[in-house]
Amino acid sequence: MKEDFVLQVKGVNKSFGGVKAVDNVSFNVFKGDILGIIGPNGSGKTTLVNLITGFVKADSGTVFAGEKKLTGLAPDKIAGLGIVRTFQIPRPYHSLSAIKNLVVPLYSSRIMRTIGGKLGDRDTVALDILEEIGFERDAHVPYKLASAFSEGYLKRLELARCLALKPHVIIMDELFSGLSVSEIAAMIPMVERLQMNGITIMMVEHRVRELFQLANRVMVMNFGEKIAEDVPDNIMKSDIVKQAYLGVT
Amino acid sequence: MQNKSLVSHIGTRLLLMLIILTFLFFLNPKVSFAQPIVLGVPISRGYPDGVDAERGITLAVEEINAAGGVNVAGTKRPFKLEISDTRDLEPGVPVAEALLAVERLIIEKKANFIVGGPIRSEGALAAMDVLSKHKTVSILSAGVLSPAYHKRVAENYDKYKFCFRTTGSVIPMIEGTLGTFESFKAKKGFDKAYIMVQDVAHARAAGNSLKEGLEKKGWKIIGYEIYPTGTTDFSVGLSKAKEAKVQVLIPWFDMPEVSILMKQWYDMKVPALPIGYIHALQDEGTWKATDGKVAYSVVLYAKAGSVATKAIPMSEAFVSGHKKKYGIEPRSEWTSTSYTVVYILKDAIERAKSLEPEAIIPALEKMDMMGTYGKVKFDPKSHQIIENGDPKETAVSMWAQWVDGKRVIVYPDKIATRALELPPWMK
Amino acid sequence: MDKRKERLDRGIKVRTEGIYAISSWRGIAYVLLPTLSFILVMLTLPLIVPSTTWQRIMTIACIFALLALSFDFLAHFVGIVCLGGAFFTGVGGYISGLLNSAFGLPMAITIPIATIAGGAICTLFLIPCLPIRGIYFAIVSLMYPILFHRVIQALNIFGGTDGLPGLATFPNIWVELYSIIPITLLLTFGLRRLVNEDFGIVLRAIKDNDQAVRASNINIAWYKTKAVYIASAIGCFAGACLAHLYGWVGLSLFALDFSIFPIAATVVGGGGTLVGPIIGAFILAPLSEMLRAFGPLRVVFYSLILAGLVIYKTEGLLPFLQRKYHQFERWTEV
Amino acid sequence: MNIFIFGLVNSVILALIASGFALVYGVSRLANFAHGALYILVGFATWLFLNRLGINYIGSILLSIIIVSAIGAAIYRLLLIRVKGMPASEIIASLAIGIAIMELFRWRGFISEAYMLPPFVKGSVNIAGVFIDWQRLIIIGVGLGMMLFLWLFTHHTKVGLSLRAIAQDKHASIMSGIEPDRTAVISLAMGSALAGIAAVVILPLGNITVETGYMVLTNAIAVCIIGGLGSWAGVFAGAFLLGFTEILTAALIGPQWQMVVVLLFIILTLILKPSGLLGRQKELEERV
Repeated sequence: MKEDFVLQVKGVNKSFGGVKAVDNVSFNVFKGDILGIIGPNGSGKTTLVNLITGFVKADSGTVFAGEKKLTGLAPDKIAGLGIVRTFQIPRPYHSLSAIKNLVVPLYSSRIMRTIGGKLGDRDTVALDILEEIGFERDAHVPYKLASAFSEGYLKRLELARCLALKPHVIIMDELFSGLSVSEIAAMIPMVERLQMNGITIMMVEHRVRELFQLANRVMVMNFGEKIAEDVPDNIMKSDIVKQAYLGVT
Repeated sequence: MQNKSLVSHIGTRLLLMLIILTFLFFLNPKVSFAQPIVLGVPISRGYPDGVDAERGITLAVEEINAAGGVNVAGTKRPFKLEISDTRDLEPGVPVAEALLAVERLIIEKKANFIVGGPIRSEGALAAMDVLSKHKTVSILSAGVLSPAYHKRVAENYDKYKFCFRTTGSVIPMIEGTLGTFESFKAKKGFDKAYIMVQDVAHARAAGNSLKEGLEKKGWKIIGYEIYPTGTTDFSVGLSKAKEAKVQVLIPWFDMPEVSILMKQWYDMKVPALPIGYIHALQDEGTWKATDGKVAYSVVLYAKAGSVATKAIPMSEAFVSGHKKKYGIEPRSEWTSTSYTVVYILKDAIERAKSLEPEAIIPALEKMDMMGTYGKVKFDPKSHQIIENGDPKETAVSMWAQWVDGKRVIVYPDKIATRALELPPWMK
Repeated sequence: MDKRKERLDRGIKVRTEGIYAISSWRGIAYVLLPTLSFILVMLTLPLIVPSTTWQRIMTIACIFALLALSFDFLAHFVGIVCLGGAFFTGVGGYISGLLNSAFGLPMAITIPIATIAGGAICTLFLIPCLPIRGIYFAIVSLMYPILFHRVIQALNIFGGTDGLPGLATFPNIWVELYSIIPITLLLTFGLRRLVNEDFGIVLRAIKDNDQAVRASNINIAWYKTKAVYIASAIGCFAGACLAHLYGWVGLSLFALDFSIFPIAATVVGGGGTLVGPIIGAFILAPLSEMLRAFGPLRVVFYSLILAGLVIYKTEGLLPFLQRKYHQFERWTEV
Repeated sequence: MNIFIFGLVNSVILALIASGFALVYGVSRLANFAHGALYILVGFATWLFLNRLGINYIGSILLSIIIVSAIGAAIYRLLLIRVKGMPASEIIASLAIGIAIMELFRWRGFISEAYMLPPFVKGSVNIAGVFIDWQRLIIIGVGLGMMLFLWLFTHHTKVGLSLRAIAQDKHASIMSGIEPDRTAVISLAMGSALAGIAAVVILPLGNITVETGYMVLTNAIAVCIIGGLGSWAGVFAGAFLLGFTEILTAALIGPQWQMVVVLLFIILTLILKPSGLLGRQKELEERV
């Protein structure tokens, strides 16, 4: 196994009012991986994402990105390191058009720094990213207000917002939920293409079938604890996972 | 069928109302007969002080007009009142509002003189610049006890020579008060006092100089409390005063909540006589409103006149006239001062034989006439009324005690109608 | 027969959208007409009002309009409901007044200093409150002016309750009007431009979803601070102008009216439009003057009219006018 | 002892004043800025019934409380319902209605010291060396009684339970057949009645002025903010903290600093704990 992991989570804990949402979870994410995280509702997956990206402060434990300690950093600083996330329920900037939605990440210091502040027209760059993610360039679509989009487009917009930040790690919080089968089918190649471009991906997902198709490794959580981590094939066979998911003993 | 929704119906009506209001405003008929002299009165009509001043001025104007008006160089001209609401006593309203009212009275209503207010010191001080800009003579007759007013006139006479004031200022008021206390000390042997003042500039200044002055004269000041405007509980201070066996309470307030102080004082039977400037307790209705708990308190009136006294003939005419018109005795001193101010103007105009400031200002500076509160004379340098002496020579203030539901004058001795009394629990 | 109202875009609106606006003179006129007529009316208003008092009322309306503008900007483009109008006018007015009375600096210097420094002071005080949301922020910003008022009163500094009278004033009404009105217009259209620039886009994004902005490597606290600075500088400018209007500074610069009026003007004119609050202020301020003749009843009428406008014209005047301009309505049978 | 007793009285007064405002906000998320106006409305109405129509004291109190709760309900049903859900419009509309009511009284000349209600029991008693009038003791009694009543009402009656349900989870309660508009009307009626009860027990301490209305409104908001909007325990905690802070400042530092300390206290509370002492703000978790 390669030792160059981009994310290293060491024994993080978080409880909300006495309930352990995340209980002593440790794992590593390797460069170029697609790590899937599954688990029943309320098993602490989203909290884990929030802990890594700094939206929730951990009670104890640390998260490292390479040599850099992420724990204690503000969300915007973590995003500035190239570790970006999508939100489970996409809430775009609904008073702005799709294209202006992307101007926001393009205005971030990470992008201004890497491109030296001279981005040319941000709208053009935004249009490129939108096209890449499946918005019809020549149609009116990119100019429509974000509030007018369907769920499928919103998820894509959410992904586009991440891509605009030129990330090297994307953490996807239930990207496929709420989408139709055909919409998911259209999204899968996009995720694969991201991986090919060298972006490390962490996917929190309920759609186990699609996830197993994509992921190199899968981690299973239940009641805030990590109960298994392995390649997809082994996970599918594992009893402990069946028990957690289906209640089969 | 073009039926409109209720919403747009009401919207149209609202618009109509606005238009009508606008028209009402712009089309105010300009009637001109016998060229009246316009008195602009910027006051806070929603407050007792403003109402008091309005009553005094209205009464005097009606009396003068009924008698034929003012003799301006041979022609008899009536007074015309233009009263404008300044809301300057309302805490949440900017003073710019009052200044706008003053300016509008001068420009649109063509007021020849401004009398009455603005009542709040802050507003009156700011209005001085407006008055000097428009060269309009003004005589303040309600509120504004800040010494800053006449200080500004004295410092910059040419600019502010248009501003006169009859309400008084804290400094002579304090001198008068010290005299009063000395007299009470001599009569009753009091020497321990407790000062309670409202948190406004004039009251605080009064409190400080009273404290200094009384201590110099051998009084012991046991406590000194400053209460924010609108306080409704005075029990802490009162108990302190009671424990320290104070003989005189010196309240200095102009807010209505002060009646609570009197009620608490009565209920706690604090063995100290309240003597001070308690503006809200001047009103005749106070007795009933406090269930008689205001009894024995001695209240300062910045100017005499609201209670009739034989020593000043005009006060008797004024009190009976007021009673006839409004059914009650005059409430605060501002009714008395505002009543007199119209007569002052009449006198000045008749002597100046003109309405021009150049003629009126010297006439006012040489003023020498009996008002409801003694002789009216202005200091020619500061345009401040001269007070604290013989009522036959200067203006005087008045100390009235509440006895059996009536106000009786207990000091100064020259106009007093009865001797000071003590509550039963102090004997 | 049931009927319903149908709203349709005017043909010319559809034809002049986007690039097509410059394809015909008529199209250009249609697009520019509202803006140009607004500017024209604002500039000629001082000439057509009946007297100098009414000109003065125009200036005061302008000052209130600036406060409303700053409120609308923060509330509808950054998502901060700030009732600090009184705080801004107070700080701006006192800085300008103190500089003028203590050092004798002329107005042309004190007003800019008050704008820049006052904005900074207000922002410094508001920074700790920035994480607070919604109505709570509103209430803190409402508390500051009362606090300053009380502190000045209790310490008896800066002239105490008497205030500082006798400051420099504008040389005449025309200078006053034609410096304040153009600046108001400039700020209005400047802000309208700003909220469509990339910087403004970020602010609007913060309003829509601050968490997503944080996830996009943008420090929202810093952007909010900048926005608050812009708004408070505008407010302080208004306060400084007010101080020199009558040459006087006093505690009533912290009066509650300066905080409440902007919301009223915004609600009446239409929030989120920037021009709407200006129109609202130019309706409400003269209205209050017209009703003065009613004495104490004036406040009653004023509040009732205000309540009526708010309740029955919920969307605000500008959106209503915009709708009427761009669309026509007709009854159709269902 | 002095400080304790008057602090207690002051706190109970604040709690009484704030409870109506808190009830309305808690149930219908409507900041009723006409609260102060309803408060003085009861004061003046009682005075009018008592002195002009010659109805006896208890009768006039009951009558005016009934009238004011009807007015409160009507304000919501006829006017505020149109702007429900738009906080800025709600605040401006209710404030404007409130000001209209208050200034109407000012216009009708209700501005002298003559307007005051007689205390229920005259005289005062000596408790541990402190003279305290009966009225203040009655206030403490009524305040505690009202807390108890409200608790019983909201926990053990059908209407009370539906009010609480709406306050906790609007959507779930709509689905279980509770109508939000009807409960909002009830809450406004009750909130106004609470303001009325507060008015009739507190007003005999002083006189009825129009300014009282403004003061009551600001005090009610201050208490609710400190305690946390929409939390019952918070209202009482806030009232007691604020009440004792006021009295302590007056006694130890000086009355002119009272307001300054109270304001600083409110601002600090909000900066340190934005949702108030006992208010619940949605965890970030739920919003992400």
